[in-house]
Amino acid sequence: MVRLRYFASLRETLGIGDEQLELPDGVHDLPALTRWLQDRDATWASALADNRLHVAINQEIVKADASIADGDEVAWFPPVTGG
Amino acid sequence: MVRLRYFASLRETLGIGDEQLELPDGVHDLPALTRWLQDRDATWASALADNRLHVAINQEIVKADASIADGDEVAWFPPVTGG
Amino acid sequence: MIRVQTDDFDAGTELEQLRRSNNGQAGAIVSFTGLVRELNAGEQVTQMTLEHYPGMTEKALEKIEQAANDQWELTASLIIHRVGPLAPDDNIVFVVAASQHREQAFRACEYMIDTLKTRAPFWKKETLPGSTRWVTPETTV
Amino acid sequence: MIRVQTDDFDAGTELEQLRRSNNGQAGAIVSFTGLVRELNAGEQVTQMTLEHYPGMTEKALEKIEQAANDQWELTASLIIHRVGPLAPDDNIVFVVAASQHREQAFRACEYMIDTLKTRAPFWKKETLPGSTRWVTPETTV
Repeated sequence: MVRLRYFASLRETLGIGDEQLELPDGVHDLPALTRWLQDRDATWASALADNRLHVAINQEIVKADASIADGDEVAWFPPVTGG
Repeated sequence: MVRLRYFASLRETLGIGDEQLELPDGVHDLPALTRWLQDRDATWASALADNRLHVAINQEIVKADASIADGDEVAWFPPVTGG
Repeated sequence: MIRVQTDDFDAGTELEQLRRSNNGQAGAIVSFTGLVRELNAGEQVTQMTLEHYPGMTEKALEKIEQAANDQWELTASLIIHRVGPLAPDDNIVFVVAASQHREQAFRACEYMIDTLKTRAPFWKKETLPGSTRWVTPETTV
Repeated sequence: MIRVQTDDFDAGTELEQLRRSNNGQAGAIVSFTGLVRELNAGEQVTQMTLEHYPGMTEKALEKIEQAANDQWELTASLIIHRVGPLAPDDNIVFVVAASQHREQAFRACEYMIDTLKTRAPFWKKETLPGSTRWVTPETTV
Protein backbone atom coordinates (compact mmCIF):
# COMPACT_ATOMS: atom_id res chain seq x y z
CA MET A 1 0.00 0.00 0.00
CA VAL A 2 1.00 3.61 -0.63
CA ARG A 3 -0.65 6.63 0.90
CA LEU A 4 -1.35 9.48 -1.51
CA ARG A 5 -2.06 13.02 -0.36
CA TYR A 6 -3.17 16.18 -2.15
CA PHE A 7 -3.15 19.65 -0.65
CA ALA A 8 -4.65 23.11 -1.05
CA SER A 9 -5.99 24.03 -4.52
CA LEU A 10 -5.01 20.60 -5.85
CA ARG A 11 -7.03 18.90 -3.12
CA GLU A 12 -10.03 21.04 -4.06
CA THR A 13 -9.65 20.37 -7.79
CA LEU A 14 -9.37 16.61 -7.28
CA GLY A 15 -12.05 16.51 -4.60
CA ILE A 16 -9.88 14.27 -2.42
CA GLY A 17 -7.10 14.90 0.09
CA ASP A 18 -5.98 11.44 1.12
CA GLU A 19 -6.20 7.92 -0.28
CA GLN A 20 -4.50 4.56 0.09
CA LEU A 21 -3.90 2.15 -2.75
CA GLU A 22 -1.88 -0.88 -3.75
CA LEU A 23 1.08 0.29 -5.80
CA PRO A 24 -0.05 -0.62 -9.36
CA ASP A 25 1.97 -3.23 -11.26
CA GLY A 26 5.00 -1.80 -13.00
CA VAL A 27 4.88 1.49 -11.04
CA HIS A 28 8.22 2.06 -9.33
CA ASP A 29 8.81 5.75 -9.69
CA LEU A 30 7.07 9.10 -9.49
CA PRO A 31 6.60 9.65 -13.26
CA ALA A 32 4.89 6.26 -13.59
CA LEU A 33 2.65 6.86 -10.57
CA THR A 34 1.69 10.31 -11.80
CA ARG A 35 0.83 8.90 -15.25
CA TRP A 36 -1.23 6.16 -13.64
CA LEU A 37 -3.21 8.75 -11.67
CA GLN A 38 -3.64 10.96 -14.72
CA ASP A 39 -5.30 8.03 -16.52
CA ARG A 40 -8.22 8.26 -14.06
CA ASP A 41 -9.96 11.07 -15.94
CA ALA A 42 -9.53 14.46 -17.57
CA THR A 43 -9.55 16.32 -14.25
CA TRP A 44 -6.69 14.21 -12.90
CA ALA A 45 -4.87 14.37 -16.23
CA SER A 46 -4.92 18.14 -16.30
CA ALA A 47 -4.44 18.81 -12.56
CA LEU A 48 -1.32 16.65 -12.27
CA ALA A 49 0.13 18.02 -15.53
CA ASP A 50 0.89 21.33 -13.78
CA ASN A 51 4.68 21.48 -13.65
CA ARG A 52 4.61 23.94 -10.76
CA LEU A 53 3.41 21.17 -8.42
CA HIS A 54 5.82 19.91 -5.79
CA VAL A 55 5.99 16.32 -4.66
CA ALA A 56 7.09 15.02 -1.27
CA ILE A 57 7.79 11.36 -0.54
CA ASN A 58 7.68 10.46 3.13
CA GLN A 59 7.38 14.17 3.88
CA GLU A 60 10.58 15.21 2.09
CA ILE A 61 10.50 17.17 -1.18
CA VAL A 62 11.80 14.95 -4.01
CA LYS A 63 12.89 15.39 -7.62
CA ALA A 64 10.62 14.54 -10.54
CA ASP A 65 12.24 11.14 -11.16
CA ALA A 66 12.17 9.86 -7.57
CA SER A 67 11.53 6.15 -7.07
CA ILE A 68 8.59 4.89 -5.06
CA ALA A 69 8.30 1.79 -2.88
CA ASP A 70 5.54 0.04 -1.03
CA GLY A 71 4.72 1.84 2.23
CA ASP A 72 5.63 5.29 0.96
CA GLU A 73 3.55 8.39 1.58
CA VAL A 74 3.45 10.52 -1.58
CA ALA A 75 2.09 14.07 -1.55
CA TRP A 76 1.38 16.51 -4.39
CA PHE A 77 0.89 20.19 -3.70
CA PRO A 78 1.10 23.65 -5.28
CA PRO A 79 3.91 26.08 -4.39
CA VAL A 80 3.81 26.89 -0.68
CA THR A 81 2.61 30.30 0.54
CA GLY A 82 3.11 30.30 4.30
CA GLY A 83 4.90 32.84 6.45
CA MET B 1 28.64 83.11 26.35
CA VAL B 2 29.17 79.60 25.02
CA ARG B 3 28.21 76.39 26.82
CA LEU B 4 30.86 73.66 26.78
CA ARG B 5 30.08 70.03 27.53
CA TYR B 6 32.23 66.93 28.02
CA PHE B 7 30.93 63.39 28.15
CA ALA B 8 31.83 59.88 29.33
CA SER B 9 35.54 59.13 29.77
CA LEU B 10 36.45 62.66 28.69
CA ARG B 11 34.20 64.10 31.40
CA GLU B 12 35.94 61.89 33.96
CA THR B 13 39.42 62.78 32.74
CA LEU B 14 38.71 66.52 32.80
CA GLY B 15 36.72 66.34 36.06
CA ILE B 16 33.99 68.55 34.57
CA GLY B 17 30.94 67.92 32.44
CA ASP B 18 29.50 71.34 31.78
CA GLU B 19 30.75 74.92 31.86
CA GLN B 20 29.83 78.33 30.47
CA LEU B 21 32.33 80.94 29.37
CA GLU B 22 32.69 84.13 27.34
CA LEU B 23 34.01 83.22 23.92
CA PRO B 24 37.69 84.28 24.22
CA ASP B 25 38.97 87.09 21.96
CA GLY B 26 39.95 85.85 18.52
CA VAL B 27 38.26 82.47 18.91
CA HIS B 28 35.82 81.96 16.04
CA ASP B 29 36.20 78.31 15.19
CA LEU B 30 36.59 74.88 16.72
CA PRO B 31 40.39 74.54 16.26
CA ALA B 32 40.95 77.86 18.03
CA LEU B 33 38.58 76.99 20.88
CA THR B 34 40.18 73.57 21.34
CA ARG B 35 43.67 75.14 21.43
CA TRP B 36 42.45 77.72 23.97
CA LEU B 37 41.14 74.91 26.22
CA GLN B 38 44.32 72.87 25.77
CA ASP B 39 46.31 75.81 27.13
CA ARG B 40 44.62 75.31 30.52
CA ASP B 41 47.01 72.55 31.61
CA ALA B 42 48.65 69.27 30.61
CA THR B 43 45.50 67.21 31.34
CA TRP B 44 43.41 69.37 28.99
CA ALA B 45 46.21 69.48 26.43
CA SER B 46 46.46 65.72 26.26
CA ALA B 47 42.75 64.85 26.64
CA LEU B 48 41.63 67.14 23.80
CA ALA B 49 44.51 66.01 21.55
CA ASP B 50 42.78 62.65 21.06
CA ASN B 51 41.75 62.67 17.40
CA ARG B 52 39.07 60.02 18.01
CA LEU B 53 36.97 62.61 19.86
CA HIS B 54 33.78 63.81 18.22
CA VAL B 55 32.47 67.34 18.53
CA ALA B 56 28.87 68.50 18.33
CA ILE B 57 27.81 72.11 18.01
CA ASN B 58 24.24 72.82 19.07
CA GLN B 59 23.76 69.05 19.32
CA GLU B 60 24.78 68.27 15.74
CA ILE B 61 28.06 66.50 14.91
CA VAL B 62 30.41 68.91 13.13
CA LYS B 63 33.66 68.74 11.17
CA ALA B 64 36.99 69.66 12.74
CA ASP B 65 37.06 73.16 11.20
CA ALA B 66 33.52 74.24 12.19
CA SER B 67 33.03 77.87 13.13
CA ILE B 68 31.72 78.90 16.55
CA ALA B 69 29.53 81.83 17.50
CA ASP B 70 28.31 83.38 20.73
CA GLY B 71 25.44 81.34 22.21
CA ASP B 72 26.61 78.00 20.82
CA GLU B 73 26.65 74.78 22.81
CA VAL B 74 29.84 72.85 22.04
CA ALA B 75 30.29 69.23 23.18
CA TRP B 76 33.32 66.94 23.05
CA PHE B 77 32.94 63.20 23.48
CA PRO B 78 34.59 59.85 22.74
CA PRO B 79 33.15 57.50 20.08
CA VAL B 80 29.62 56.48 20.99
CA THR B 81 28.88 52.97 22.25
CA GLY B 82 25.11 52.76 22.66
CA GLY B 83 22.72 50.19 21.29
CA MET C 1 12.14 25.36 19.21
CA ILE C 2 9.33 25.13 16.66
CA ARG C 3 5.57 25.18 17.14
CA VAL C 4 2.62 24.80 14.78
CA GLN C 5 -0.65 25.84 16.39
CA THR C 6 -4.17 27.10 15.76
CA ASP C 7 -4.04 29.25 18.91
CA ASP C 8 -2.67 32.75 18.85
CA PHE C 9 0.80 33.42 20.26
CA ASP C 10 2.01 36.37 22.26
CA ALA C 11 5.21 37.80 20.83
CA GLY C 12 5.96 39.57 24.10
CA THR C 13 5.69 36.45 26.23
CA GLU C 14 7.97 34.59 23.83
CA LEU C 15 10.57 37.38 23.77
CA GLU C 16 10.44 37.78 27.54
CA GLN C 17 10.98 34.04 28.01
CA LEU C 18 14.00 34.16 25.70
CA ARG C 19 15.39 37.11 27.64
CA ARG C 20 14.89 35.43 31.02
CA SER C 21 16.58 32.22 29.92
CA ASN C 22 19.40 34.16 28.27
CA ASN C 23 21.83 33.82 31.19
CA GLY C 24 23.80 36.82 30.03
CA GLN C 25 24.67 35.15 26.71
CA ALA C 26 22.93 36.91 23.82
CA GLY C 27 23.34 40.63 23.28
CA ALA C 28 20.97 40.69 20.30
CA ILE C 29 17.51 39.30 19.65
CA VAL C 30 15.92 39.79 16.23
CA SER C 31 12.28 38.87 15.69
CA PHE C 32 10.03 38.73 12.66
CA THR C 33 6.26 38.85 13.05
CA GLY C 34 4.07 38.13 10.03
CA LEU C 35 0.52 39.47 10.15
CA VAL C 36 -2.57 38.96 8.00
CA ARG C 37 -2.88 42.00 5.76
CA GLU C 38 -6.27 43.45 5.00
CA LEU C 39 -5.45 44.27 1.40
CA ASN C 40 -3.60 41.73 -0.74
CA ALA C 41 -3.01 42.14 -4.47
CA GLY C 42 -5.56 44.95 -4.47
CA GLU C 43 -8.38 42.96 -2.85
CA GLN C 44 -10.06 43.29 0.53
CA VAL C 45 -9.31 40.21 2.65
CA THR C 46 -11.96 39.44 5.26
CA GLN C 47 -10.56 36.10 6.40
CA MET C 48 -7.60 33.86 5.72
CA THR C 49 -7.33 30.11 6.25
CA LEU C 50 -3.97 28.42 6.57
CA GLU C 51 -3.77 24.80 5.46
CA HIS C 52 -0.67 22.75 6.11
CA TYR C 53 0.73 19.24 5.83
CA PRO C 54 0.82 17.94 9.43
CA GLY C 55 3.97 16.01 10.09
CA MET C 56 5.89 17.39 7.15
CA THR C 57 5.37 20.94 8.42
CA GLU C 58 7.10 20.20 11.72
CA LYS C 59 9.97 18.40 9.95
CA ALA C 60 10.42 21.30 7.52
CA LEU C 61 10.48 23.90 10.31
CA GLU C 62 12.92 21.83 12.38
CA LYS C 63 15.20 21.53 9.37
CA ILE C 64 15.07 25.29 8.76
CA GLU C 65 15.83 26.04 12.41
CA GLN C 66 18.69 23.53 12.41
CA ALA C 67 20.18 25.00 9.23
CA ALA C 68 20.12 28.47 10.81
CA ASN C 69 21.89 27.15 13.91
CA ASP C 70 24.48 25.43 11.71
CA GLN C 71 25.23 28.61 9.76
CA TRP C 72 25.18 31.17 12.57
CA GLU C 73 26.16 31.21 16.24
CA LEU C 74 22.80 31.43 17.94
CA THR C 75 22.08 31.20 21.64
CA ALA C 76 18.38 30.58 20.94
CA SER C 77 15.94 30.33 18.06
CA LEU C 78 12.20 29.98 17.68
CA ILE C 79 9.68 29.46 14.88
CA ILE C 80 5.95 29.59 15.61
CA HIS C 81 3.44 29.27 12.76
CA ARG C 82 -0.32 29.34 13.05
CA VAL C 83 -2.77 27.27 11.00
CA GLY C 84 -6.55 27.44 10.58
CA PRO C 85 -8.80 30.49 10.19
CA LEU C 86 -7.31 33.95 10.76
CA ALA C 87 -8.55 37.54 10.47
CA PRO C 88 -6.75 40.73 9.31
CA ASP C 89 -4.01 41.86 11.76
CA ASP C 90 -3.89 38.37 13.29
CA ASN C 91 -0.46 36.92 13.95
CA ILE C 92 0.59 34.31 11.36
CA VAL C 93 4.21 33.59 12.08
CA PHE C 94 6.90 34.51 14.62
CA VAL C 95 10.58 33.85 13.98
CA VAL C 96 13.29 34.75 16.49
CA ALA C 97 17.08 34.48 16.49
CA ALA C 98 19.25 35.39 19.50
CA SER C 99 23.00 35.74 19.27
CA GLN C 100 25.98 37.44 20.86
CA HIS C 101 26.31 39.40 17.64
CA ARG C 102 23.53 41.37 16.02
CA GLU C 103 24.57 40.65 12.45
CA GLN C 104 24.30 36.92 13.12
CA ALA C 105 20.86 37.40 14.66
CA PHE C 106 19.64 39.46 11.68
CA ARG C 107 21.01 37.04 9.09
CA ALA C 108 19.62 33.97 10.88
CA CYS C 109 16.15 35.47 11.43
CA GLU C 110 15.89 36.58 7.80
CA TYR C 111 17.15 33.21 6.56
CA MET C 112 14.52 31.36 8.61
CA ILE C 113 11.54 33.40 7.39
CA ASP C 114 12.82 33.47 3.77
CA THR C 115 13.31 29.70 3.76
CA LEU C 116 10.02 29.05 5.53
CA LYS C 117 8.22 31.00 2.79
CA THR C 118 9.59 28.76 0.03
CA ARG C 119 9.98 25.40 1.79
CA ALA C 120 7.47 24.85 4.58
CA PRO C 121 4.19 23.24 3.45
CA PHE C 122 1.66 25.95 4.29
CA TRP C 123 -0.99 27.30 1.93
CA LYS C 124 -3.05 30.44 2.40
CA LYS C 125 -6.62 30.74 1.20
CA GLU C 126 -8.15 34.19 1.30
CA THR C 127 -11.82 35.00 1.74
CA LEU C 128 -12.77 38.13 -0.19
CA PRO C 129 -16.24 39.72 -0.20
CA GLY C 130 -18.19 37.12 -2.16
CA SER C 131 -15.37 34.76 -3.16
CA THR C 132 -12.32 32.84 -2.01
CA ARG C 133 -8.91 32.39 -3.63
CA TRP C 134 -5.73 30.49 -2.98
CA VAL C 135 -2.74 32.76 -2.53
CA THR C 136 0.04 32.11 -5.04
CA PRO C 137 3.71 32.96 -4.58
CA GLU C 138 3.10 35.89 -6.98
CA THR C 139 0.38 37.42 -4.77
CA THR C 140 2.10 37.01 -1.44
CA VAL C 141 4.82 39.15 0.14
CA MET D 1 8.31 57.24 17.69
CA ILE D 2 11.41 57.49 19.82
CA ARG D 3 11.84 57.25 23.59
CA VAL D 4 14.82 57.63 25.92
CA GLN D 5 14.07 56.36 29.41
CA THR D 6 15.60 54.96 32.61
CA ASP D 7 12.60 52.65 33.09
CA ASP D 8 12.50 49.21 31.54
CA PHE D 9 10.35 48.64 28.47
CA ASP D 10 8.24 45.64 27.60
CA ALA D 11 8.93 44.44 24.07
CA GLY D 12 5.65 42.51 24.02
CA THR D 13 3.52 45.50 24.96
CA GLU D 14 5.21 47.58 22.29
CA LEU D 15 4.78 44.93 19.59
CA GLU D 16 1.18 44.30 20.57
CA GLN D 17 0.43 48.01 20.38
CA LEU D 18 1.95 48.17 16.90
CA ARG D 19 -0.11 45.19 15.85
CA ARG D 20 -3.36 46.62 17.22
CA SER D 21 -2.84 49.97 15.50
CA ASN D 22 -1.83 48.26 12.26
CA ASN D 23 -5.27 48.54 10.61
CA GLY D 24 -4.46 45.72 8.24
CA GLN D 25 -1.52 47.62 6.72
CA ALA D 26 1.77 45.96 7.64
CA GLY D 27 2.38 42.31 6.90
CA ALA D 28 5.83 42.30 8.48
CA ILE D 29 7.22 43.57 11.78
CA VAL D 30 10.94 43.21 12.48
CA SER D 31 12.28 43.99 15.93
CA PHE D 32 15.76 44.20 17.42
CA THR D 33 16.27 43.89 21.17
CA GLY D 34 19.68 44.71 22.62
CA LEU D 35 20.48 43.17 26.01
CA VAL D 36 23.27 43.66 28.54
CA ARG D 37 25.65 40.73 28.12
CA GLU D 38 27.27 39.18 31.16
CA LEU D 39 30.59 38.61 29.46
CA ASN D 40 32.11 41.34 27.31
CA ALA D 41 35.59 41.19 25.83
CA GLY D 42 36.34 38.27 28.15
CA GLU D 43 35.37 40.03 31.38
CA GLN D 44 32.47 39.43 33.78
CA VAL D 45 30.12 42.41 33.74
CA THR D 46 28.19 42.92 36.99
CA GLN D 47 26.59 46.24 36.06
CA MET D 48 26.45 48.67 33.17
CA THR D 49 25.71 52.38 33.25
CA LEU D 50 24.51 54.20 30.17
CA GLU D 51 25.39 57.87 29.93
CA HIS D 52 23.92 60.03 27.19
CA TYR D 53 23.69 63.60 25.96
CA PRO D 54 20.14 64.69 26.80
CA GLY D 55 18.64 66.72 23.99
CA MET D 56 21.12 65.61 21.37
CA THR D 57 20.15 61.97 21.97
CA GLU D 58 16.51 62.58 21.10
CA LYS D 59 17.47 64.62 18.03
CA ALA D 60 19.84 61.90 16.83
CA LEU D 61 17.24 59.16 17.29
CA GLU D 62 14.56 61.20 15.51
CA LYS D 63 16.93 61.79 12.63
CA ILE D 64 17.72 58.07 12.39
CA GLU D 65 14.03 57.14 12.45
CA GLN D 66 13.25 59.79 9.83
CA ALA D 67 16.05 58.57 7.56
CA ALA D 68 14.68 55.01 7.79
CA ASN D 69 11.20 56.22 6.88
CA ASP D 70 12.65 58.19 3.94
CA GLN D 71 14.50 55.16 2.59
CA TRP D 72 11.90 52.44 3.14
CA GLU D 73 8.10 52.23 3.05
CA LEU D 74 7.27 51.77 6.70
CA THR D 75 3.83 51.74 8.28
CA ALA D 76 5.36 52.23 11.75
CA SER D 77 8.72 52.53 13.44
CA LEU D 78 9.97 52.73 17.00
CA ILE D 79 13.25 53.31 18.82
CA ILE D 80 13.44 52.96 22.61
CA HIS D 81 16.79 53.33 24.38
CA ARG D 82 17.41 53.07 28.11
CA VAL D 83 19.88 55.13 30.11
CA GLY D 84 21.18 54.82 33.66
CA PRO D 85 22.24 51.71 35.59
CA LEU D 86 21.50 48.28 34.07
CA ALA D 87 22.22 44.66 35.01
CA PRO D 88 23.07 41.64 32.80
CA ASP D 89 20.10 40.49 30.65
CA ASP D 90 18.43 43.88 31.09
CA ASN D 91 16.92 45.45 28.00
CA ILE D 92 19.05 48.25 26.53
CA VAL D 93 17.46 49.09 23.22
CA PHE D 94 14.41 48.15 21.16
CA VAL D 95 14.12 49.01 17.49
CA VAL D 96 11.09 48.09 15.38
CA ALA D 97 10.17 48.54 11.73
CA ALA D 98 6.78 47.56 10.28
CA SER D 99 6.11 47.39 6.57
CA GLN D 100 3.94 45.74 3.95
CA HIS D 101 7.09 43.97 2.77
CA ARG D 102 9.41 41.97 4.96
CA GLU D 103 12.61 42.97 3.16
CA GLN D 104 11.83 46.63 3.77
CA ALA D 105 11.19 45.91 7.46
CA PHE D 106 14.46 43.98 7.83
CA ARG D 107 16.54 46.61 6.02
CA ALA D 108 14.98 49.49 7.97
CA CYS D 109 15.36 47.80 11.38
CA GLU D 110 18.98 46.90 10.73
CA TYR D 111 19.71 50.38 9.40
CA MET D 112 18.28 52.00 12.53
CA ILE D 113 20.26 49.89 15.01
CA ASP D 114 23.48 50.09 12.93
CA THR D 115 23.19 53.87 12.66
CA LEU D 116 22.23 54.26 16.31
CA LYS D 117 25.40 52.40 17.30
CA THR D 118 27.65 54.86 15.46
CA ARG D 119 25.70 58.14 15.67
CA ALA D 120 23.57 58.40 18.80
CA PRO D 121 25.37 59.92 21.81
CA PHE D 122 25.27 57.04 24.31
CA TRP D 123 28.25 55.72 26.24
CA LYS D 124 28.44 52.47 28.18
CA LYS D 125 30.45 52.07 31.34
CA GLU D 126 30.88 48.55 32.65
CA THR D 127 31.37 47.57 36.27
CA LEU D 128 33.62 44.50 36.54
CA PRO D 129 34.52 42.75 39.81
CA GLY D 130 36.77 45.39 41.40
CA SER D 131 36.95 47.91 38.56
CA THR D 132 35.03 49.91 35.97
CA ARG D 133 35.76 50.61 32.33
CA TRP D 134 34.29 52.60 29.49
CA VAL D 135 33.25 50.45 26.59
CA THR D 136 35.00 51.37 23.34
CA PRO D 137 33.72 50.66 19.82
CA GLU D 138 36.32 47.86 19.70
CA THR D 139 34.91 46.08 22.77
CA THR D 140 31.25 46.37 21.89
CA VAL D 141 29.18 44.28 19.49
